[in-house]
Amino acid sequence: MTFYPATLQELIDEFQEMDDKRERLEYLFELADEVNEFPTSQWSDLSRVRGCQSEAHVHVDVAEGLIHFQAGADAKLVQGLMGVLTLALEGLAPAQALAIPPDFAQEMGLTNTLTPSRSNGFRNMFDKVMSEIRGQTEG
Amino acid sequence: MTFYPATLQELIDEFQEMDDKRERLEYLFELADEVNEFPTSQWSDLSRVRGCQSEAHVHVDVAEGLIHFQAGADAKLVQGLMGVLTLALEGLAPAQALAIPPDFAQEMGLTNTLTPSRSNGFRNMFDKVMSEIRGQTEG
Amino acid sequence: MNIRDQFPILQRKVNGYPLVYLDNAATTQKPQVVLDAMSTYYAHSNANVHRAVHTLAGEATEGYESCRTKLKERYNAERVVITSGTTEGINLVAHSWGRANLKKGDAVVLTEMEHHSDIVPWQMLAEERGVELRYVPVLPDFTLDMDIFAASLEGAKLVCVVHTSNVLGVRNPLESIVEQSHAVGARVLIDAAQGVPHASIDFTTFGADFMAFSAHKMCGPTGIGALLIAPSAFDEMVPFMGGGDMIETVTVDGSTYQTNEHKFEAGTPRIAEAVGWSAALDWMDSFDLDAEHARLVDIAAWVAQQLRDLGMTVYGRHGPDDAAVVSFLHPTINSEDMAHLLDARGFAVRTGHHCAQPLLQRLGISGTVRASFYLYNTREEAEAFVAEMKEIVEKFA
Amino acid sequence: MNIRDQFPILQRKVNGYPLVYLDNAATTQKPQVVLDAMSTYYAHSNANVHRAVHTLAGEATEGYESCRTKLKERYNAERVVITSGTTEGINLVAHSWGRANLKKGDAVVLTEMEHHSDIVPWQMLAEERGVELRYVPVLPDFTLDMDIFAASLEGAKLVCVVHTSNVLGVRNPLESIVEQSHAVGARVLIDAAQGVPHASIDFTTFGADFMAFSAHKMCGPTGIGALLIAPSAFDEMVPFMGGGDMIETVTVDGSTYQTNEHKFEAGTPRIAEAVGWSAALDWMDSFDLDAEHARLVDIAAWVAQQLRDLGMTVYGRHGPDDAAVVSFLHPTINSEDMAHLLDARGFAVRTGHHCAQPLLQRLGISGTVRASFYLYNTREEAEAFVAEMKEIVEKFA
Ligand SMILES: Cc1ncc(COP(=O)(O)O)c(C=O)c1O
Ligand SMILES: Cc1ncc(COP(=O)(O)O)c(C=O)c1O
Repeated sequence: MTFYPATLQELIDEFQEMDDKRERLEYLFELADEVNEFPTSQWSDLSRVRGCQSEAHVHVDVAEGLIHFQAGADAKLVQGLMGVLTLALEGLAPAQALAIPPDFAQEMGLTNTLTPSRSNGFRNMFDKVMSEIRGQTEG
Repeated sequence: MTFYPATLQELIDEFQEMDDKRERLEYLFELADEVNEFPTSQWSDLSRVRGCQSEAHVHVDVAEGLIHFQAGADAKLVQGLMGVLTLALEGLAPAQALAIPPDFAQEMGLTNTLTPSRSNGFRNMFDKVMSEIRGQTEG
Repeated sequence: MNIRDQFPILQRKVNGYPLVYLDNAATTQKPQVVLDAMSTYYAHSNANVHRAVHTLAGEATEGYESCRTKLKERYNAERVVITSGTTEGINLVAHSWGRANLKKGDAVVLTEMEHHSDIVPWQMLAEERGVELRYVPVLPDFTLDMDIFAASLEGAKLVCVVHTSNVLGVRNPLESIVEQSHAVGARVLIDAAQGVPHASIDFTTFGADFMAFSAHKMCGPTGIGALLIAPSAFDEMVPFMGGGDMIETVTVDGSTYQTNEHKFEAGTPRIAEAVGWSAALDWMDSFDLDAEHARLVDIAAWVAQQLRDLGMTVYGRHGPDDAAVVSFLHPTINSEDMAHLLDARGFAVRTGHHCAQPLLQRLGISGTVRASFYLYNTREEAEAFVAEMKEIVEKFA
Repeated sequence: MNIRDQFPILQRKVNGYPLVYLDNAATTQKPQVVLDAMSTYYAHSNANVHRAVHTLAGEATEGYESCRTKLKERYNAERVVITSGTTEGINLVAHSWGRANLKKGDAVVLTEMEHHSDIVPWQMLAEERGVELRYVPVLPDFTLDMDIFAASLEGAKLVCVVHTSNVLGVRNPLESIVEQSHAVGARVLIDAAQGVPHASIDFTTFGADFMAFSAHKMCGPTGIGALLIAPSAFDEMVPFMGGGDMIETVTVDGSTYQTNEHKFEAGTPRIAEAVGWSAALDWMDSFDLDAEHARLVDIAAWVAQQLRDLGMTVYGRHGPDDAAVVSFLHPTINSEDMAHLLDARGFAVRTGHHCAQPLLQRLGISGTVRASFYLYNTREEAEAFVAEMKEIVEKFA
């Protein structure tokens, strides 16, 4: 049994309760508002998440030992996924963040809501963010 | 209703009575003995029947208004098919021969006994013989 | 039997809602008779084709070749090569005809409306051989610039044109294109992937030299398609892939090739697929394709107008000869979001570049949402789709 | 469930007799689970793959890609390109690797034992590029002349060898061939069409650079196969066919390509076939392939001896690593006649050159009768076959 940060656990519970896909999508759309906007002017090849259909960019800062996560995307759904990551990571200590297992998306039911290639896209986003956190922590 | 030359009609009747494929094959093997041998020394590209797996050669002479048919092949089954043609054509007047419809093979049940490509081979043989008869009659 | 009852997949629910399948330009669904034909083949006659004497091999050969025969009859074509699909068909022309007949400086005329499958093979050939590619632009009314087309023909050896655009649904003026091309001695390849599902085509009368299409876009199985070839063009072609079945004799010093279509069908062919496609062709014969086409274009034109009324930009014109393909964009709702919202209610549409990036570049966009209709789609489905779109726009715009 | 009950075709009668299918080297039969997997795919999830967001497209993509994943795991290969079969796989190497890496004067080493599919593509390349072909002869004991092989390696850039001969059943000394070839810097292509059905192969440990095979020879559907590629060779390959799905971006000025296997899979892929093959691979996992192979070779060796006792010449040796393929000739009974007589009693065997004319030329014959055994064949069938052969010889010799 994995323990998730409280906000993430809440999110997972809430998401699991919905089984209508439309409801889940709408919920994700709402989560798009949680994202700290990463201005398009700063989008670059470095910030791009590979394997997403539409443009998706993420940016991580670890300042004073806490994670600050910014992101931006064309599609609201992708912004919603970024919202999930925001709720999961924003303000955490790197060690806490790095302890989150990648399959939380599966447990949450996110992967069921997405097609396999979008799931992959989310996984790529997660991996990219984690590796940046790792990089900035070790660096 | 088509009328066939007497020997051919007899052959058709006899063949139709058999429904075991092995029996039909053995019967065809026997018919191989009816063929007037076309010596391998005379086999040429001109005498070759196209579309047969194995070598198959035919030769037609119309002399004094009567057909003389010679043939030769590697496979006994093909020789048997040549035997069918021999019984059908040998000694006929060209006009009689040319009146034989090509689908007699179907009526006879020959085509069922052969795979489609062997049926095609037989059809090629029949067409080649008929066109030579026609050529020698008009010529 | 009601047509929809013949398609098992149409009984399916997606995310709790009945499937409304509007992704037909990508691939079509298969009636039960097609699945049955393939299963029966495998359960009864499966064998490798050609050259064998046993009963199963005979049946398999007959099954495979009967697909060719049906295609010859249906399209009035003398030469029909069985391929794995439109893409292989076009690549086959590029290799077998192109490499043997095009040299440095020769021009190939394409259009901006082409699917990637009718662009990339020519780009590869152009790079390898120094062949010049000329693209006919698409005008704001979604038709080809026929003036530039005419001007492009000088020195052209081949003209490649899509019968019907998979993005716009626009059917090109092929008769005129063939006539003008032949007047300058250029051969014509038609990418009919979106044409044959909707239109009855007499290839010989049509007069094109090559025509490629895929079974899976006309109720047939995946993995198979055909290339129709005019006899004079056929005679100019050299082999593409080498292997079993395409040869006459092989020695260590060299090989001679078959002279019929088998020359271009190396290896064990798509036997079960050919049997399935045959069944699909027979099944399609039970329809008045022209009448069905009229019905579908009517639906498409209606949907297009409804979407315009909802504030969408629609790319296409939906004339009587066009396909029932509706490509559109909403000014603020992202296409992918739209497709996800639709999917949540059982509607299957496609988003993205539809393998036609040059066309989209010309239109100044990077993708569209595309709803495409086929034989089993109903007016009621179209209405449900429009109602759903209305709800989405109201809620998410 | 008894294995034979899982194959619907084995319940069939041919010319009134139970089918005894001994043409497995040409193609194998399919268990019901494979037919069911394809029908279920078509009846439930059929859609075009990649790039779409709707549920069906997701399921189809997963179905297609899971075939690749299974092949990667089964053969321990990093790169698996889905092809239409062995023949396309080898042609893909000739085009994508050969044309990019072989120039005038380079040598390609083949063997006289190759199937036409592993000869003709190289002859075509040789003619086009001035590449030299060297054929390793076959000795009277039906093995490769390894001295000549070693001597052929100087200046060789590629060695193409059949894993197991489809005529002789002889399995070649691949480990030694790979080692010697790599020692001179030559890449190695293995035609494993007859190898994978019988042998478990770890491609990475094996060390070859390319390995091609077909699904239809291992209980999978027609129209699909795979090419395994070593990563370093993969990086040396340029695209073969152009079209949808293999590109990253297309503009009128040129295109960029995918960097993974999709680069070599232009157009709509063989989706249902991949789903069917996946099911076949799962099904085969339920067998101890090595044990089954031992059983079958044992049967083949026994049949071979019985045929020799009946006065036939048998071409092959039937050692423990060889395939259960028995090629033979009777001194007086014509092969085609033999096959017809056998077919009349339900036995399916193949006659002819088996797409290996150079081998037959070396053996001084133009064809053989070939009986080949697979998983569902029994000792009893072999005995019935021998009894039938006895009767034929007695009656027709
Ligand atoms: C040894 C060998 N190589 C290649 C092939 C060609 O396989 P396919 O016809 O499936 O492409 C075969 C089968 O006929 C074979 O036995
Ligand atoms: C116009 C057009 N051309 C070519 C193709 C390629 O067809 P396939 O993927 O079946 O080879 C398609 C379908 O995607 C198409 O719509």
